[in-house]
Amino acid sequence: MRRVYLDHAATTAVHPEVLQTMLPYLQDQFGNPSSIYSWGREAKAAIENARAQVAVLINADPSEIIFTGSGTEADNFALSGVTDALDQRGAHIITSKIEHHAILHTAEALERKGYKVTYLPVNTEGLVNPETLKEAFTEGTVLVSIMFANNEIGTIEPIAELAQITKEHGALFHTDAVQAVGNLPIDVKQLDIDLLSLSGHKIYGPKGVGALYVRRGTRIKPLLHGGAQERKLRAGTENVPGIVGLGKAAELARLELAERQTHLTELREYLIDGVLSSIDHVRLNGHRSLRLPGNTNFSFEYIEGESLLLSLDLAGIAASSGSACTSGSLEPSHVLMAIGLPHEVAHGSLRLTIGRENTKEDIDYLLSVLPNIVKRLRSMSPLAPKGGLSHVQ
Amino acid sequence: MRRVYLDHAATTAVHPEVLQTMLPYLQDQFGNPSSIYSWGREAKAAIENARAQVAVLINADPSEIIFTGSGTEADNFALSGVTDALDQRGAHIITSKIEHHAILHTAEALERKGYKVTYLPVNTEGLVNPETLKEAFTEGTVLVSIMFANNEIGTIEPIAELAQITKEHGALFHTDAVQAVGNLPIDVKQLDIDLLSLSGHKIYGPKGVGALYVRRGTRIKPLLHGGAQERKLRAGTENVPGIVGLGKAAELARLELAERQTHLTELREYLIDGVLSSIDHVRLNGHRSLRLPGNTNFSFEYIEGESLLLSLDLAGIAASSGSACTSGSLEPSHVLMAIGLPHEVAHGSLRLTIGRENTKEDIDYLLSVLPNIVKRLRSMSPLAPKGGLSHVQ
Amino acid sequence: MYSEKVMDHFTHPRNVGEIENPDGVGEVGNTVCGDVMKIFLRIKDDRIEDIKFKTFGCGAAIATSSMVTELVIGKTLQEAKEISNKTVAEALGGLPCQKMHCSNLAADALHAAIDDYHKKQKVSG
Amino acid sequence: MYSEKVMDHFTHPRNVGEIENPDGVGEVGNTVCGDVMKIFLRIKDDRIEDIKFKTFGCGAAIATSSMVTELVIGKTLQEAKEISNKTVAEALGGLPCQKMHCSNLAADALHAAIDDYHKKQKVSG
Ligand SMILES: Cc1ncc(COP(=O)(O)O)c(C=O)c1O
Ligand SMILES: Cc1ncc(COP(=O)(O)O)c(C=O)c1O
Repeated sequence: MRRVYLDHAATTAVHPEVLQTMLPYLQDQFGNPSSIYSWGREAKAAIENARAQVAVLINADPSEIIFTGSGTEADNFALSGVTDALDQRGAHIITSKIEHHAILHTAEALERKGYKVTYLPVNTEGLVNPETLKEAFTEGTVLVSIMFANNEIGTIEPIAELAQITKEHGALFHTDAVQAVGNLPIDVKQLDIDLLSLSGHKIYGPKGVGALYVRRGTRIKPLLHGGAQERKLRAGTENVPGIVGLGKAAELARLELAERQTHLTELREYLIDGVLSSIDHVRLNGHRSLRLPGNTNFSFEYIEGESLLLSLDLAGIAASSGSACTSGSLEPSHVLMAIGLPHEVAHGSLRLTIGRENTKEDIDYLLSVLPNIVKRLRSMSPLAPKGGLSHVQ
Repeated sequence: MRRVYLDHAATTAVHPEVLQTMLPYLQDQFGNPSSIYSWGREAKAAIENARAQVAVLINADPSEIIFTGSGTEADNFALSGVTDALDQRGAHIITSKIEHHAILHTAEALERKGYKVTYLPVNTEGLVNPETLKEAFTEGTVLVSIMFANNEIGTIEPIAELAQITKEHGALFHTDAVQAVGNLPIDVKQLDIDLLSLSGHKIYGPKGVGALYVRRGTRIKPLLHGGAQERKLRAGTENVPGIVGLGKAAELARLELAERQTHLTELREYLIDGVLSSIDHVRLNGHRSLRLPGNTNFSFEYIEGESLLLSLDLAGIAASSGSACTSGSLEPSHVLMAIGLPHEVAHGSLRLTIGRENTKEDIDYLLSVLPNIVKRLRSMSPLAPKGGLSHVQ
Repeated sequence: MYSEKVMDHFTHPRNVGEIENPDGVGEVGNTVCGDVMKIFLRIKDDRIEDIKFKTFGCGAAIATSSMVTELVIGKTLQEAKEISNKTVAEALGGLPCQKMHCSNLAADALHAAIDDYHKKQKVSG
Repeated sequence: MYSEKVMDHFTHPRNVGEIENPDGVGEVGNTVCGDVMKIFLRIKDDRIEDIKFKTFGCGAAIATSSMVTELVIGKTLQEAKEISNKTVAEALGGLPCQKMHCSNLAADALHAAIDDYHKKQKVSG
């Protein structure tokens, strides 16, 4: 059976060149970068090389990159680290309703510690309105954290404007760019961003490694305490192979960015057109154009997302859904709720995210199986209008 | 030039079989374990297999193992997670003066948040006296954290007794077993331990992965907030290749434990005898027998550790020191201070830690170069007694 | 994640559909939680002569719906009442922990349909 | 970590040793911080005719000691006084940031030795 992977927003395969770059550090060059002897120096040099590779991708200075164990850790580090450094209990932070849980749950943990948090709403396309940000500032606002692009519906936020407003109000601006890095050009200097999170496994790098960009001079305290690694900002023996892999992935992302954008956008449009023209009662979630190049997200009325995923899996296709059943909670995706979908429509959502290895044939294969799956599930559904639906074929 | 690696307490080379086990997860089997389709299920199964492998090494139940991004994270998680769950600000924890910085600096961070911390002293051999633990308990003591074996001087603490006393006082017992796991038999049930930290790269597994054992029913809150991974106790897309590698390393450690212990202990004794009989004015730090199988730690009077390391490096030998110059701070090792060494003796310490790949020839090579290095550095030292020292050759 | 038996019932669900003028109908669940099950009964001499379902929900929801219809078809109403959520889950060879709430739904829908039948009987009888 | 020049001075330090009955001796540092440097001077006609050092310390400490002796041997005391910590570090082609404190020590030891010489001159003169 044909296997088609269309869940690149969940994770990506390590690029073969990335793996090649990592291998020596999983073999002979295993030294601890903190050591002064030859094995250690090799490892140290490799880390600094990777740091430069990550820095240049977002136009930062290498000294502004701190490696972490994941995108989640970078997000936690940004929020706790900044509030901890400013050390004003009762301080206020602003974020949005559609952030990844790595931000939302950290914000909730801060609330339990006495911080105040404003969760900005978004419009039906998932966009934060800069005007609502302006109104949210209070005396004690220290940090604004708005994601660069959403992981479910792909909407790209107006980061330059949001960062600018934040600056005018004297607060720090953090962006969770885990989905955006490698998919969109990002220049932290031009955008005037203070902190930015990224993750290796979303950009054809390895799992278990991420980074936080921290603009020079920004006050931040470590999340992980211990040894003096990463300029005392992130303790723990460095994951050298992981870091080297992230560096290489960043370099490839930089070199191939334009090409990847074109390729993904083309396939995305082909997929969207194909679905909308062959299936009825379906809506495209997110913004039509301010959208990650590889992201598509649909809601199929009258059917539930997990059964859709299972059926696609049986056809060899990997996808994802905002359905409650797949999240381990009983609530459907907070993102789909925030853009105003009714519950049953949110439950029937399907995210198909395209990656660099995908081809037009992959999309054709998807389009050849999806309509029948939707039809079958609708025929079982008590919610579908009696007499069935008209399927445009 | 011959290269001899004698710094296995700093990090170890990934075991070739471990790398082989990891490779598929760095290639085709790259799925996100939270996904329900085939790629995800493969990854999920691999993680659960690794969890069982780690569990059996310490006689825990798989459900009691939580994977982390490092030993440091496991230590931070244990201390913050338990105090956070009990949520009694002003509560009291007990640890020792010779813990790794991952514990000490986390304890200090807790102090800044209002917790009280007692740092138990150790004797000249690095042992915590169970009597001092008994006396340290107060009304509000919630947690005791004492390392299983020390990373610098190798001393093995009386964990069974310390855990027993802790239990009698109704507190939880955590042990940082990063150095002990894989080198000593450990049975968390028999020892009555509530929490235990371990790290992949110290046991021939990969860097960037560790685990915390949390006894069933122990209240703990996450350190990293976000997705629902690891039963909501550790958010972030799982580092599948790293976790799989840690699992395999744990399995190998279990299978080869007796063999490794014998091999390391033999070489250790050979090394200690060789150094003590060929060099004067040297002392062995730590306990003569309650000692990690692969650990040796010497103080050479009148010379400084970093220059010793540099000289050994020039001879192709990787070692480590408690000297201030190598730690990035101006203070020599807190462990060597805690066992009562004068500053200049602490500065002259050398740690040589043996691993599974080392041979008698490696030790012979070390013994052939070390005496001359010590002699040369002493001849430059203003602290050495005039007229030089008698070198037993 | 799912056993072979669950997957079999998901891919080849038994008794999908509706019954015209059913003797009893039960509907449980709601769209907020993402699971809706509807069960239709045809009863003759206190026996379940025919049963059909329609389900909006995850793989487990569909499989448990299918299984419950298989378990009770041809059974007396008394026997059908004894079918519990646990019975359904066991008949499927177990369900993942986080899916146990789905199996609750299937038996509930069946019981709701039987209750509906009894209610109708009373009205007409 | 260290430049080739530093490593050269570490492995082949110039002017190690002591001078019998020196005209000036300077000792700086302490064992608590892990660096002790001792510099011995032989002065003739206000010139440094000979200079030796002994150092307890890290690689940078040994290299800077060696370098400072090379820099000033044969120089007038006036010239030697102008040697600063920065001069020594630069002569070595730079030092890692966290090692800059070591290079401070070497010039300090030299200046202490020159001061000691002047003091002795005054007493005897
Ligand atoms: C005793 C001890 N605890 C904790 C750690 C930290 O482990 P890691 O470097 O994997 O974070 C180490 C090693 O550095 C250690 O030796
Ligand atoms: C927007 C966003 N932020 C954060 C994360 C967390 O990254 P990681 O899984 O590497 O911890 C993800 C991915 O899961 C994401 O999509």
